[in-house]
Amino acid sequence: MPVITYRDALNQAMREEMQRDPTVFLMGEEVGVYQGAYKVSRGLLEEFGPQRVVDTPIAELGFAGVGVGAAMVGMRPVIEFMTWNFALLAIDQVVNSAAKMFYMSGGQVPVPIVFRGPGGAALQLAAQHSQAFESWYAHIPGLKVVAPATPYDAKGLLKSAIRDDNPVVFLEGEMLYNMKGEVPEEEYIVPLGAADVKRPGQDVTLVCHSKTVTVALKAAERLATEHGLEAEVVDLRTLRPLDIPTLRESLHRTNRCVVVEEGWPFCGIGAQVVDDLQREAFDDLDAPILRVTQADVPMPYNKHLERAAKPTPDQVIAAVRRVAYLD
Amino acid sequence: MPVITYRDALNQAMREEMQRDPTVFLMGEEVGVYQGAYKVSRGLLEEFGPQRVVDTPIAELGFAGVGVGAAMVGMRPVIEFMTWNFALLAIDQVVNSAAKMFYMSGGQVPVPIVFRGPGGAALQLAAQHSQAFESWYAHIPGLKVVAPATPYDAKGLLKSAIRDDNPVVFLEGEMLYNMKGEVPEEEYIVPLGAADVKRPGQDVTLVCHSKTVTVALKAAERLATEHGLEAEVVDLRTLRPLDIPTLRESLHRTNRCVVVEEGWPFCGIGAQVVDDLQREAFDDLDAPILRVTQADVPMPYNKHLERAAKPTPDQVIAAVRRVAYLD
Amino acid sequence: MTAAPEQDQTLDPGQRDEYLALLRRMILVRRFEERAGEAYAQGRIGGFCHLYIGQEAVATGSLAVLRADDYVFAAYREHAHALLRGTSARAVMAELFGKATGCSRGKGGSMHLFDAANHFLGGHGIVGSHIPIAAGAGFAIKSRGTDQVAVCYFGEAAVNIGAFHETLNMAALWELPTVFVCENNRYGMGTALERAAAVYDVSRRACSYDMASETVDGMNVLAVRDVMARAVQRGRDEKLPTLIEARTYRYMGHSMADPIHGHYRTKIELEEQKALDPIAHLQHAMTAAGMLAEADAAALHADVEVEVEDAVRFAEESPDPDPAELYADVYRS
Amino acid sequence: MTAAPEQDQTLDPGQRDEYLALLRRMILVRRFEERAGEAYAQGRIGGFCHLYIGQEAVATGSLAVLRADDYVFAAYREHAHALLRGTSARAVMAELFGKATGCSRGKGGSMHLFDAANHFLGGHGIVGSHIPIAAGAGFAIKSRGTDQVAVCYFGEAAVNIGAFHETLNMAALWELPTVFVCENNRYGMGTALERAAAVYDVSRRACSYDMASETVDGMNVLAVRDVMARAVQRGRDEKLPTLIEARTYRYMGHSMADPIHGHYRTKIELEEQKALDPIAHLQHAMTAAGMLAEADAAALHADVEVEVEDAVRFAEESPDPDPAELYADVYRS
Ligand SMILES: Cc1ncc(C[n+]2csc(CCOP(=O)(O)OP(=O)(O)O)c2C)c(N)n1
Ligand SMILES: Cc1ncc(C[n+]2csc(CCOP(=O)(O)OP(=O)(O)O)c2C)c(N)n1
Ligand SMILES: [Mg+2]
Ligand SMILES: [Mg+2]
Repeated sequence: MPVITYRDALNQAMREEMQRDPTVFLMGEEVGVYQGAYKVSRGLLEEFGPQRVVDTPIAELGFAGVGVGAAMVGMRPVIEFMTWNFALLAIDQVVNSAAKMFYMSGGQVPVPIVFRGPGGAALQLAAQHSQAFESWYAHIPGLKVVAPATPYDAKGLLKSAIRDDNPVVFLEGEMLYNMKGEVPEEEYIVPLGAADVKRPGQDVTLVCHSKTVTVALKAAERLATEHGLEAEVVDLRTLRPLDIPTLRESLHRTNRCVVVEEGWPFCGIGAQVVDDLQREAFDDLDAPILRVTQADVPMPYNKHLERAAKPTPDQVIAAVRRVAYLD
Repeated sequence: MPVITYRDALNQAMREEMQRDPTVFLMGEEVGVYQGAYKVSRGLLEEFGPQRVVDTPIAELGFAGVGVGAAMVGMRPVIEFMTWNFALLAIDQVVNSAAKMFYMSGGQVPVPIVFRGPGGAALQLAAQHSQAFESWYAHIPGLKVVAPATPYDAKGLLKSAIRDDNPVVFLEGEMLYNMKGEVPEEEYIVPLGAADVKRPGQDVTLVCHSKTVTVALKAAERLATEHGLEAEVVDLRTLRPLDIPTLRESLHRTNRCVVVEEGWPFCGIGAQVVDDLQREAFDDLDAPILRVTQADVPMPYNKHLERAAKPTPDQVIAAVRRVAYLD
Repeated sequence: MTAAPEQDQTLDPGQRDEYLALLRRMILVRRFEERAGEAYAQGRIGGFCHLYIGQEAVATGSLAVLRADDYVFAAYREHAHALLRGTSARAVMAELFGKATGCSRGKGGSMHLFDAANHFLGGHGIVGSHIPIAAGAGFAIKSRGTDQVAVCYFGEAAVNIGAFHETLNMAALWELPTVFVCENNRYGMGTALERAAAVYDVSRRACSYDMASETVDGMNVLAVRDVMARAVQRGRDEKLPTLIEARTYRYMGHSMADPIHGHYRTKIELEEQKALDPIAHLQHAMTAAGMLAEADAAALHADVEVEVEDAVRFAEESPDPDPAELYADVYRS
Repeated sequence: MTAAPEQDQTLDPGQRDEYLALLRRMILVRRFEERAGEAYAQGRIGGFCHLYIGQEAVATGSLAVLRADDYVFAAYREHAHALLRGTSARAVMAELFGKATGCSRGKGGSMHLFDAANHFLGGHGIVGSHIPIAAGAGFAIKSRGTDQVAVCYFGEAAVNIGAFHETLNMAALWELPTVFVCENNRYGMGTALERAAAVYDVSRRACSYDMASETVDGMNVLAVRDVMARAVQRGRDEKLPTLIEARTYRYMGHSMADPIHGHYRTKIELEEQKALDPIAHLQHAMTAAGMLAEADAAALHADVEVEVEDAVRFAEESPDPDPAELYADVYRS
């Protein structure tokens, strides 16, 4: 099976969907002539031309709204935010327009649109450029929220997102763009709403998504070799709708859980996972569910401070040892 | 003690702080000539003049930014959003500028600003005008988040917010503006960060804030008279920082908890309360913590559907009976 | 700063039927809004309800020149636009009543009227938010290469918000067949335009985008129609956008919850503007030109009365949405 | 569409010291940036790093006319503005290195330089976000009744975003003593202004706000200084805002991570613009006018070299912030 990067997997997904469906187009800053700020759209302008690969002015609110309007009349826009930090300027269109239109029109006007781009911290980009907004979007009924961790999932989920009739917030990891993985040549999709067990185990459930899947997998390796604990790593993949059955099933076997996420702790994705699991699996829990998150601070620039702010395998291991009552 | 409305309590807080400190000013849509869309600023233009009670164009992003800039050079702006729904347009300034400036300037540039206005659903205002964004703002380090439930708290907390050196998101309840309550004539403040037990009880802890305090209190009355259960009603008042000690202390006595909030369930305030309490008070919990929230849908216009979407005393009672294993 | 009252156009006898149609439509809108106001006062309509009384010439004149396949977007003061686009008075009134038979099935209400079959796409409550959305329809039209246009109605207060600026730049840059119709009724809630904008002339804002623009007497339905015809042609033929500023006036408060005059405008100003009533204006002109007999006028009003009363009855008698509707339409599956 | 190269101003012998100071400052900025670029390539500076090489005349000429009590706001390409405002090369370089001795104590980095004592208030990374913020400082100045001005620097790509529009309207409406300096270097990352804006002339955008505006050759430090002097005077005396468009060019890629030329601009264009180098321009003019001996010029460069090398050494040798700093400064107590 070919091994390609997460970036190229996303590129393939867009290319294939644009070939398949003439109503799909890509719009955003630098997606065309510049080949994408992170080169995710490389070659698409050349293949599909400027009416389908559209460079915009710096006007996040405006071009997100243009996407919503195009979707309302039957197109399938893919709106790229250069990063999700800038999407704060457009969030009114995502929340007040895209997420609500189908409902408030009484089911008349679907908005099949994908908002995508990199989220979370990269390296030393400091406070305004290092934010993970997963829990914000997942809070909103009417949106679907996806955050893939591997090239395979990135491609399959983006294809599903583009075909979905609802607005989908598609959060990519800037630090994942160079990650390599196997991606089949044949067409495939990964359905929205299904978590994936990335590593089986029976001692503790590690819940994670996007960049923290790697963190959890690294922790799981060391837990196995250094601590004699087999962690099951569940990659949520889709944050809304959340795949509770898969989590419950895992917890039923492990009775212990740690949630790892890149965002801030307060009202983060992990808080919701905890809420769901303590309610749905109260009697399965042998210990409180612990969480590993970004430090509850704006991201600092200095690289040592930044490293200390991000979730690490060490922190995951420490949390696992606590829920296993080893410390 | 005088009995006044929540609206007038807020008005008094602003008037007193503007009298006390010449750097305080109020800015927003219709705050001056029109006396406030909800009349919270009634009379202030006449008393303080147009340089301190400033009517703005419809430009939420712009005037929020003007407030941030004025705060950076030593003023204490109070920025009124006509409703928090419209603040989505300004959220970049709240999150990327106000919340981060002190940190990213290495502690040089504080931003003493209050963003205030009504949030949550009123009556039949439908999807775009009926949203409670508490958990979004509370997610952000650098912000403080306040949501008072009574005239007394509204006045005391707003005065604290205006004197605070940090950006404060102050969420008022549109449906609370006409609520009456005792407010002393003497100067007082209510500190940020302290929850308040609005009703003592030993059988179950009801956690709530803003409009749902009334819901919880009504439920508590009926629980006492109809079900023989004494509920303790804890009003969070400040959502960030959250007063965990008060909650723990209550749960330690009641061993059961229901969280009631106006917002959507996914990653709501209640999810964070659950996360904190199951971690900090795991052994005190005799049952899972349940939550009562708005239905997980955009708010419909029809009044019966709307009523069904909002948290009610009936739902709280049902949840309490479940955590008490009565049903 | 008042709407420049234009010279009465001399009426063309050959267009009598069209005049009559325009007159009837304006009367329908007026009467519909009056009855909506009554129903609101009786508590049968809830939430915010923004009436269009006084501004009828703008939507009536401009929508008259559109085709069925064009797309129309409006803000929250949009009962008229829905009606004039072809949604029945029944379906609009039922929506205001929150009924299952409403054009948004009772879920949208006054601010969120939708009628996809008529290409009437809202009903938007966040000021300015539908301006880029309309340009998005223009973008889709251009992509498909058809000769439709997208039309966006908004108030003058929306001109100061970022979305207006971002959109007009893109629409001009990309040459999108979109007509931006600013209904300048002089106030955004209680704020006069001159207290919110450094430049009073909305149409002058087109200078920042090299966009065609025109100012028109929004109390004169024929003038509006003619300006709109040019803008639509520019969209269809040249694929270019236009900014139209229609100077008009609202006779009611901002919404049913707001005072008609008071702190922000005087009763005298209101009365002056009422003298320019767009309906009376056309009716008198037609009468003067011998195109409308007294009896015809009376019949017109009576006819509209029947239509509106029927709509109210229909709305009253219609059922509320099924309770299960609460959870329907959040996602399309 | 190139920066209109203006006639060389005839130099005034009485201003030699001032010319010399301007020249030295531009050389300092240039050399500082070159060294920052090297340090970035060596991995000693991280994150995004946007160099100012080519644009020196704009910040140098305009900041020269400010007073210490004026307020200055810039975007993320702001090393020069901090330096010219009086922050030491040491404190700026140490910030780029993320050190505790940096002007933002290592927490801001290249994009978030702050020096409150110098009234240099960032260092903002969201395009356009500091435009209303600067107007807020203007608002505060007006409230207090002092004769300061607030100055905001931003790129030409920021002109298309909503915040620019909302702010310019308010600044003009409220008459805020604010100078908006658009550094038109023709590209926002890889997008040429003419591919992003319906109107190329940034200064023409002032038409929508009835604001004073001027276009100036941003490669000519004296021209910039003179235009800025007028704008500042307008702010101080008349309490009115100004929009200045300085036509300039960046010689490097958008950030250190981006190519210098390629898909979006040609090498030829770059070379043409390098012929207009603002530093060479002034230096040659002074030499030609007999105001600068060869030896003086060499001494100037050597002097700057010492200052910049000292800054690099200082930055290298400075300590990282204490680990406890991670949790400091989230809230002020
Ligand atoms: C972004 C936003 N800010 C504020 C409001 C509240 N609001 C609703 S209508 C309105 C006035 C709009 O005036 P205008 O655009 O002139 O339209 P008109 O009501 O006169 O038709 C305001 C401030 C809103 N809905 N959206
Ligand atoms: C709102 C927002 N959108 C996108 C970006 C990403 N971005 C950073 S700089 C830049 C180009 C800005 O160009 P210009 O304003 O001309 O300034 P210059 O870099 O040329 O100095 C872009 C798109 C951002 N930082 N903020
Ligand atoms: Mg208006
Ligand atoms: Mg530029």
